[in-house]
Amino acid sequence: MNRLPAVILLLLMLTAGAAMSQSGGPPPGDEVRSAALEQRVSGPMELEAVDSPDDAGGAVDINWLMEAEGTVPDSLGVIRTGPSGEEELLAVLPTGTLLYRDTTPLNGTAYSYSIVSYYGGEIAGASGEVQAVPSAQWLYRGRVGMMIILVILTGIILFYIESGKKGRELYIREIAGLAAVDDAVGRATEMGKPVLYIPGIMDMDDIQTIASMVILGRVARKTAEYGSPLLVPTSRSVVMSVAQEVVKEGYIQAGRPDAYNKENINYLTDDQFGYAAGVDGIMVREKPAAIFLLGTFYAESLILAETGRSVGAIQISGTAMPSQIPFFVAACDYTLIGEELFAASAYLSREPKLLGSLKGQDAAKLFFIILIVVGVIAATIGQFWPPLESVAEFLRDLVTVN
Amino acid sequence: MNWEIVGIWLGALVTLCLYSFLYRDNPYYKFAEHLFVGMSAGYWVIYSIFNVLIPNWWDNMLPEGGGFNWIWVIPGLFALFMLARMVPRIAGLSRLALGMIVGTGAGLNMLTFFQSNALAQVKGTIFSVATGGVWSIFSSLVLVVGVVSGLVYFFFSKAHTGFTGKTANVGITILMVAFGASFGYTIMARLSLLIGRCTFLLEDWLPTIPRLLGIGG
Amino acid sequence: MRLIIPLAITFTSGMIMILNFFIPHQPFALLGENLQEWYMIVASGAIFLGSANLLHVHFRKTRLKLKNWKYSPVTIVGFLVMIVLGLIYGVTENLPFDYLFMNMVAPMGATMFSLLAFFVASAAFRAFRASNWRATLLLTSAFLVMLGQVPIGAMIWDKIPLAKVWLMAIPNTAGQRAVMIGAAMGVVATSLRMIFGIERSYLGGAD
Amino acid sequence: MADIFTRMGNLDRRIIFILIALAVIIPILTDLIIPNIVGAEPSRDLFEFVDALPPGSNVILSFDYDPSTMPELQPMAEAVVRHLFLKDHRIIGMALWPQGAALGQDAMSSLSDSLGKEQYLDWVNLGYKTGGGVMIVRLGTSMRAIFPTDRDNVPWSEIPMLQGINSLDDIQLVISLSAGDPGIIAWVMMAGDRYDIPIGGGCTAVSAPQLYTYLQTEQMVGLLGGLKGAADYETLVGIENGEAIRGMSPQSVAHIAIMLFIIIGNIAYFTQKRKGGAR
Repeated sequence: MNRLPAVILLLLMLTAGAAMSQSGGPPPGDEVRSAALEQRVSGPMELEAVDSPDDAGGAVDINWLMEAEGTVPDSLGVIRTGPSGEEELLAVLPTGTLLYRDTTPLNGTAYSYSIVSYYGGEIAGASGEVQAVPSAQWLYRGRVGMMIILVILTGIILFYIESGKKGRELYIREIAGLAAVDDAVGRATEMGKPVLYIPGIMDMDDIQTIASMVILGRVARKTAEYGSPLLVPTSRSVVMSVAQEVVKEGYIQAGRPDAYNKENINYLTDDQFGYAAGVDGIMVREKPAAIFLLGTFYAESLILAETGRSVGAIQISGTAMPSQIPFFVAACDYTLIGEELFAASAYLSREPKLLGSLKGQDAAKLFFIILIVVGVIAATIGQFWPPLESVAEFLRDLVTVN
Repeated sequence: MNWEIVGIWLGALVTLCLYSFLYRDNPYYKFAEHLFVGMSAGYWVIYSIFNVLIPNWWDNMLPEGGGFNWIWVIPGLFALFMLARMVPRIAGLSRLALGMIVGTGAGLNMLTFFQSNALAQVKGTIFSVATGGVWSIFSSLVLVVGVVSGLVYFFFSKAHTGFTGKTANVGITILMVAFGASFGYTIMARLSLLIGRCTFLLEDWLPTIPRLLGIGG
Repeated sequence: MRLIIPLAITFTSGMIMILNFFIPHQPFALLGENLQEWYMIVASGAIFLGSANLLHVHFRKTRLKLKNWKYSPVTIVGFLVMIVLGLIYGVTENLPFDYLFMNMVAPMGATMFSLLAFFVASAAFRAFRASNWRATLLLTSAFLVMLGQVPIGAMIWDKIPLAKVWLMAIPNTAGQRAVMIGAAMGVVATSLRMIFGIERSYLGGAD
Repeated sequence: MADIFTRMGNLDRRIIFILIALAVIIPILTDLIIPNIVGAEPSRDLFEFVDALPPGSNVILSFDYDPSTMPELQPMAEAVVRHLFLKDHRIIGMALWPQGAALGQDAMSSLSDSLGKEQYLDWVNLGYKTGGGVMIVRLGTSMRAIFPTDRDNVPWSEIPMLQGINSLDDIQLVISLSAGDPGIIAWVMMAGDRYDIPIGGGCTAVSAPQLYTYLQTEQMVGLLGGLKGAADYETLVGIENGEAIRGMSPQSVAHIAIMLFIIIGNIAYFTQKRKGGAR
């Protein structure tokens, strides 16, 4: 019988050792240990488990809080009980974790979850059990508002495109930068110098590049008519191959397929500043009389525009990158600001369906203007008369995307 | 051979060659420019192979554990279609790949622009203008009027005359103030790039010259 | 007629991306994920097209002894050196490929980038002249912000930094928002024209 | 006389380039220090708010950045920590960015030694926690539940300065040094708007314009924007040749040079126009 104290001592040492190997930090000192023995270990509480929202199923989100009083446990365990009643330890988490996502359950099956806290290698506390059934959803909740607005605006734009096709007379306002395209190409011809066209530095998946390619087609037709060479250095392989097609087509339409020179449309490098260095070189050596900078531009915008300026070219630029527009405005003769870049194809071609699309865009902007004005009025008056605040809140929710 | 110092010298020489462009085009710039275009083009090819084609395509098609995921033949095939442009007889195949790139890009772009450029900005503009003092109310009004009139400036299908014209004029005014402010603000970031290069030349490269000449240890 | 298949592919992939954004359910989740990765692969694979063009242009220049042909071998050698070293050593840090990138390509990029410090100055000098009222506004707001960025502004009047903050917070935000919302409408309309095949000139002429 | 201006109006841009290069190189070579002057700006607002807090206030300092933005944000961190220590406030450091915790540790421990402050009495580093905004909301109910231990795994209950602190309600100010998301915006929306805790911060020059709107709506008490903001705080705290102040010198000289060019350009423009009008 007198061996009992020794056994207890041995057990204590073992558990302490296990605790030391489990906790990531420095081992707790003796005073901590004895304090812990007296004090209760804080456990997990307020456990919640819900089906992960907005997914294809197969996931459950679990979150909990820790009791503020008591000693901090060494680690936490997530325990799941499946339909068979079998308990599984899903994960051991460091203390302080308050979230866990189980990504292994089957859709439509009920599981119960609980969190246990470990201290000294033993389970020191456990939360209650909560149940959840994972499932797949058909709609992102936070995106419904966006979907509604997008469907409405798509409808409006497609409607105007259709009505444009039916031959309704459509007006388009003057866009200075585009009115100058003819002059710029003409001037290059008079001076016997080439036209340089820079389609930005992004790939064909970028809508600004696509818009730029459409404009390139128009510019190519003009240069073919006037008979000046058209240089198109690109920063992307796909853009190069599209530019070749588009320019060739422009020359065919102008009845000058013989004048098309594939060698003038080439690839430099995917590198942003390598491309800028190469284009700068082309500018100072070929001395183009007209330069088009249309597409997506980042910091290289001003490197290109200032060099173009220094060789005395007429420059027409355009981009939807808000941060680069100021530099184009300062360094170029004409700048297509933001949406004007996308209006260019309609302006240059006067094709009814494209003009119709522009009218649709205008209607969409009017929609947003009304949304803003109503929202601001509602929010302002809502400060003094609460019912209107809920209108503002509704509008904000409508345009919130999660 | 001290590779670190060689590296500093390589960097410094190409830096000086490129800066010589500020004076005028010259053989040094031509050399550095051609080198830059060639090396960076090579870099991006290797980058594409090691960071996209191998992990995202090859490893998916032939996973480590063995086997063959036939579905990943499709993107490989499309990539080949794109390269078919090099052979005039089958160049038309590249349109299939182009269709995929443009379609995916259009779908993605449309959503992201609509979400973060349109809706998020509209949301930020729906607020009460009657908070704070007189100055705060004035500022809020300028913000709302600025956004709305700026949008009116972008109306294409309506002549900019009468009320529309006046509003559009307010819009372009705000835009000009905005562009000026943004220009003036960005100068600092641009200067710090130059300061960075100058520090490299003055503090990393210059001190290596006496060391190479055997002065000062 | 030959455009029908490419246009069908454009429509399908565009719609998959859109539906995937709104519908978390299968098969859209899987399709959307795969498509994004596929399109990255196709776009990356296309880089060989550009490389072939780059080599072709410079070999041709050298062969025909066109203007400045003497520099073309520099491009060719630079390109091949990076390719060969990359294939032999991979992209691991401190090996030759990475060494050349860190000590040559990266400094050249940083140097080109830093040219902007000079160009903002020359552009400001030339463009910021009070020639009409719009230019005057551009000039004034740029000048005020620049003053507010450095100590000299507060030295002249201690409210000048506040003017900078106001210009950046109010007119700048308003202007940026107008441009962004407008541009987004342009993007949406252009994307729709692409997806529905209304705009197809980018595919070139093939009837 | 007018002829000089005409010629100046068409100044060869290479002269501009040379002057800009000199404006940058000379301050670097001579270690020139241009005295910084702080006007009525958001950086002064933040300084004054901290200055006016009663000594012994609990201030959360959130290090929401990583090494890539250190040139702008680390000088801010050092200046702010120094100020908080000098005013005998208690600093509760934490990070919404994984690498921020170590950067904060550097700033706090080095200054703590030189100013005679003690870890766990005057400052503590709770470390990094995931979750961003969601995590901040939970700090509103219980800080201890989120941070059972500090960065070195010392339990909350054994850190003297934390006794008596339960939730955000016991915090007098939050300062977030933020390089992006999550950062200042999360603190403003979750701690500022929900629990009415005063929020101040520091950010990179690039993201400052977006955050300036929070100053207009008084959702923030002050903001340090970019290198200038860092230099301002150094000046206000009295660090005479701080890193940011030194970094600002070439900036100031070059800005002044560019502004002079603009002025010369306009004088030239108007003299030319007058001459043209007389003809």
